[in-house]
Amino acid sequence: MKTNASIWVLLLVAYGAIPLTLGSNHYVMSLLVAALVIGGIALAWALLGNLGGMVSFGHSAFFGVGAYVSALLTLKAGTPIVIAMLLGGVGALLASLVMLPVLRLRGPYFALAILAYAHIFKIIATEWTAVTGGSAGLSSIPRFPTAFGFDFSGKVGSYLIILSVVLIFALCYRLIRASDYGIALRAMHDSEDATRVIGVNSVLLKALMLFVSAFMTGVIGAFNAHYINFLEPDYAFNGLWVTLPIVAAIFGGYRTILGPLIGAVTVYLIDQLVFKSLIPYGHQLILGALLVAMILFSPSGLVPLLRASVRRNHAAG
Amino acid sequence: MLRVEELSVCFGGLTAVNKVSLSVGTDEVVGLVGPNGAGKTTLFNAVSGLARPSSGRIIFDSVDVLRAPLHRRAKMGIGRTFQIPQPLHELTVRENLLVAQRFGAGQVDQQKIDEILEFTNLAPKGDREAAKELALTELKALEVAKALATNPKLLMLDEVLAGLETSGKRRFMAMLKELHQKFAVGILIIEHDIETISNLCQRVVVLNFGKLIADGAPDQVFRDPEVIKSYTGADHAGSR
Amino acid sequence: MNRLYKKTVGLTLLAGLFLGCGVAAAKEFLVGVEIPLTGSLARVGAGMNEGISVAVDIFNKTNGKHTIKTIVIDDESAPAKAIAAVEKLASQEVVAISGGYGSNNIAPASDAANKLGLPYITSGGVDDSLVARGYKTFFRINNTVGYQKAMVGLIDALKVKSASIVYSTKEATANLAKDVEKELTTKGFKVGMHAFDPAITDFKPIINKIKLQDKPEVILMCGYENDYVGILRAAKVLKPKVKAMIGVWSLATAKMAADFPDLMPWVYGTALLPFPAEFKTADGKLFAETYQKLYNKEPDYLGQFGYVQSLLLFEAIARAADNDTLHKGGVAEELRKTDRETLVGRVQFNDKGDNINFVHRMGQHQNGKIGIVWPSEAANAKPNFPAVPW
Amino acid sequence: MLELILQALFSGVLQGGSYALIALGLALVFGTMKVINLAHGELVLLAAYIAYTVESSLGVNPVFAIPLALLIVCAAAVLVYFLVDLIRQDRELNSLLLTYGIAIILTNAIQLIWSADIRSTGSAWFQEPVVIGPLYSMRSELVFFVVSLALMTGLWWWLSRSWYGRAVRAVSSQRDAAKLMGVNPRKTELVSFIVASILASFAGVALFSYGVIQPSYGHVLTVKAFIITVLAGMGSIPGVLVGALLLGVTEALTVTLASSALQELAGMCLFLLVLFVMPNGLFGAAGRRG
Repeated sequence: MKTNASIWVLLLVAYGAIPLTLGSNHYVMSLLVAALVIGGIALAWALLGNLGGMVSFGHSAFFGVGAYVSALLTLKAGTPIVIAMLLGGVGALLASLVMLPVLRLRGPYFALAILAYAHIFKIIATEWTAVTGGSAGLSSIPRFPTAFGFDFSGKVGSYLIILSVVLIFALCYRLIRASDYGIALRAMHDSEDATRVIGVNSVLLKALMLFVSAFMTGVIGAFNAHYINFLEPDYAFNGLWVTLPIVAAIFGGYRTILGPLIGAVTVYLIDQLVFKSLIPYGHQLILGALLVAMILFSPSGLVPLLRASVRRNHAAG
Repeated sequence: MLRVEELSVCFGGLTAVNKVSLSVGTDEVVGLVGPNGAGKTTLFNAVSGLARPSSGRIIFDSVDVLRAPLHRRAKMGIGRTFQIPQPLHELTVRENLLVAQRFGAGQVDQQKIDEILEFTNLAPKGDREAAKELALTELKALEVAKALATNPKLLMLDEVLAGLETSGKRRFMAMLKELHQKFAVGILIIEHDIETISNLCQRVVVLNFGKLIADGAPDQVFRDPEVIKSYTGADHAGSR
Repeated sequence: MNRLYKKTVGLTLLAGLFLGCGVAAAKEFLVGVEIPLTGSLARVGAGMNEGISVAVDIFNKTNGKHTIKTIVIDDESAPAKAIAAVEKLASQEVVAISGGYGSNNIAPASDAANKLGLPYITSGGVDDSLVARGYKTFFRINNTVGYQKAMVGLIDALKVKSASIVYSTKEATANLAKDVEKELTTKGFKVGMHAFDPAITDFKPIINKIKLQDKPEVILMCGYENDYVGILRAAKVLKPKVKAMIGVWSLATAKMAADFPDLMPWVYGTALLPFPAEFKTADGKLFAETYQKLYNKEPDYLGQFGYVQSLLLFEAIARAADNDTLHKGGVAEELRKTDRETLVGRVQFNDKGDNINFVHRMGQHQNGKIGIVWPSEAANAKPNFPAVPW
Repeated sequence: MLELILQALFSGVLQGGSYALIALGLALVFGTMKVINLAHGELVLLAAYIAYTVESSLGVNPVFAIPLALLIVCAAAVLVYFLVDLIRQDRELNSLLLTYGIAIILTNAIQLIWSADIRSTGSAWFQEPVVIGPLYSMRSELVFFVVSLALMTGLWWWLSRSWYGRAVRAVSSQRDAAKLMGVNPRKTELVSFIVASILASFAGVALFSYGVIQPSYGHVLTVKAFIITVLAGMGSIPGVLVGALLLGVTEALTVTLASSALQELAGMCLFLLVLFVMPNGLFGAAGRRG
């Protein structure tokens, strides 16, 4: 009951208070949008990690493919942006199809094999000049349109779009986790053989999670392309699209749904507002240190830690 | 129902199961005995799909399942337990069965789950987290309950009695005796204790060094000099 | 206390209003600098930033009336951060932005600046698509064509007929390489093209291909510092029979001469000024002096570009302030009227913001110094030809 | 054409020699600890920058930087080891994330200390061309190729003869069995980390002597080293050497026969191909499937 109430308050703040009070401050809004983009990827990454039990260093592949597919569809075929963004997700999903063989691989092999795919996609985007524009990239990618009398291409509009996308994904994640598939996946985490002998097709389930994660990341990538209006291989497939979400997800707690989101917003804002003024050149160093510290001292992240302390306080009070 | 023909399983240079043939019928309870390292669990693994045989055939319900993946064999009706209980982590006892039923049997039937919980004496523990809050006897019972939830035709039990103290063992024995009738399953059971086997099984199969050395009624088989030699030679009296 | 404070503030405000309404007063203007100081472009960004600081120093000393203060934000070589930087600068009420490196960062950053009505001047991106947008607020003082003219001009002057181009698949280098190829081919040259991935380090296989298959008279290199070092090293080992090694940016610099003395002899590259710098104009001398004072080293081309772009901007701001059009789009208007000799030659902007006069110069490493060898009117040395580092 | 291919093979083999040195360290640590040290490339790069500092401040040949590089890189590696050792749960995956974080720290620290400028040796002696018939190379490449072969032979000898070497091998293949034999697995893990950092130090100095270094290069090295260990299959020194040579030659041949722009692609495709067709690598026996 109590968590329900706090979620409603959170929604009210996110949809009402923030755009109304900070909407005119372009700088803060662009920080929030960027943080939500990272949060979206972190969510998708954590879904694969939590339900699929897989660590990926190659999510930039899905981000980049989604961005390119959506940008090219709107630029060359005139597809409406909403449909193009969904197709961007589908494109990322199709890209994940070629990764299916990697699913048979264990831990580190999977993590790095998927990184190899990200490299390959980047080189393809660079070399396939006729379609992707090569290293010069694509510019003037269409912005979000005006709908219901509201200009979605502005900061507030973009913020509302990415906020909604990320929240819808969080809801999907929640539904998946609560479903039979989700329960089986949770069980698979530590006892894969035991789940398989009772009839769970673990490879199929993992593949499904890879698809979902890829789709989500692709849509986020597509959003970013229409928001920045510019794409080039180095940017679309940049390693930063993996680094930041990983730090965010681990920081917030990758076994929870809201953890990666809260982690992304916290980490990104602190990074940009505090670390950046502390060490102007090379503040990522602190991000690395943060990741190390979290893994060592609280591998399950901050959100479960907080929740535990709240519970303890309740018990005490 | 289950027919294993000339089955061999190799690990590197070692032949763990060597050209073994055996069968289990729908209305049979068959014991599988032999000293440690005789290849009993490996045989289970091969039949359930965890180990890859190097040659031979596994026929289940007149279908060759040698190439079928694990989960498909489970759906066809091959159920098994593990010697070291492997409860599904992070799930309650009931959820354990739910997953088994949903994926193994294909549909969820709460009534059946209740029935199984009742039968395995786990009903009071339904909402406990399986991996953390159960005692050994209960974990062993959960192994059987999980397998039952997949609606098996063949149940392979791997030393379900090992490690239990006497009273737990007695209760478990009573349960096993009923199992075959109540759920209409064929049973293949690995057990060291000769008395238990004689008590439960109509037929017993003996493995030694991966080879089948005897197959027949318990009283007959346990009098076979070769079987006795294999047991005493490996220093394995039945009373452990 | 409190009342006194209020009074003072009130008076100041009043005075400010008065002055603001009358003739534009001497005032400090905020200018934003959005530039990469970390990430892949950290080095070039830092170089440009030095030039910008020099421009501030000089402007504040010489203008006498107005002063400029800059706010620097690192864009981390990332487009999204570049946008955020521009927006943050706008929220801090800057009147214009100088900076940017890499067309991929400049495009979205100047886009954001355009939306906010802020003039944006740069020398860090040569991609044609930047000016194709036709923004009224966008200006740049260099372009691919200027580099192309310089390279082809030098090749013409050297009277050779065949060339092999080794180029990085990065955008600026690949574009330049293809443009040069096109022009040379129409002139009847035999041109071999060799693209390389920015990640590779061993250039011997490429140079060997050129040596055994292309057999050109000169090798053209479109890359960055690490690429040049790799290419020249491979060439020094394989010794292809060419008459000259010609590169573009970041090559004919004092830094390269000092860091790689054995690789640089007789190599050509674009250079604004000879080294040691000979500044003939008063403007140039002042620049070199100030640079020396602030950074204790000889200025390089990045600093010069950063200096020129910023000084032009500051002058336009001063003029706009004098005409009282500062907040009515006056800065962009005044920038467009620019017509001035600078360290990078005469600068005039067309209606898309491109510098129509931009032609680079070619320098050659000569005994640890750099001589300008093309065009003849700017030359202070004769090209040593044929000559290679080996 | 033949001349071209011969030179490509030669260049590829020389390049492979230094790849092998880097990959070997990664493979050794993975063997004993089942941990992929994603900061390994950064350790190599650290050694390279130490070589730069020694060369530029003392004006001596970069090989004289090796003792200092050994000292610092070993210390850094031991620190990494103790951090990894602190991990309590789910070590296989958490160690990946941990070393990933360390790699980020090292990359940025290197940039803070040495700035983003590119560095390479100024030693003329090292850059002298050496010509063997139709084959060309830089002296530093040949020197370090020989050095890396010698190091690998030494390591092979050490692993097969010394007590510690055998302990390392025992822990790699059968951790629990090794424990029963009285081997302390943690000690051997530490030893393997130190040996890996010795190899990394030499590889770093070599890298500085024939190549160009910049702060972001560490990541590339780690990925290449990982590709090689996959090609090799875990736990085989000759395998790592062959895998490294294969990668070097593939890259050089791609440049010669197709385009240099496709060089990285060729390496990645080779990696995936081997992963799918021969999941245990060209030489390995250990499984990596789930």
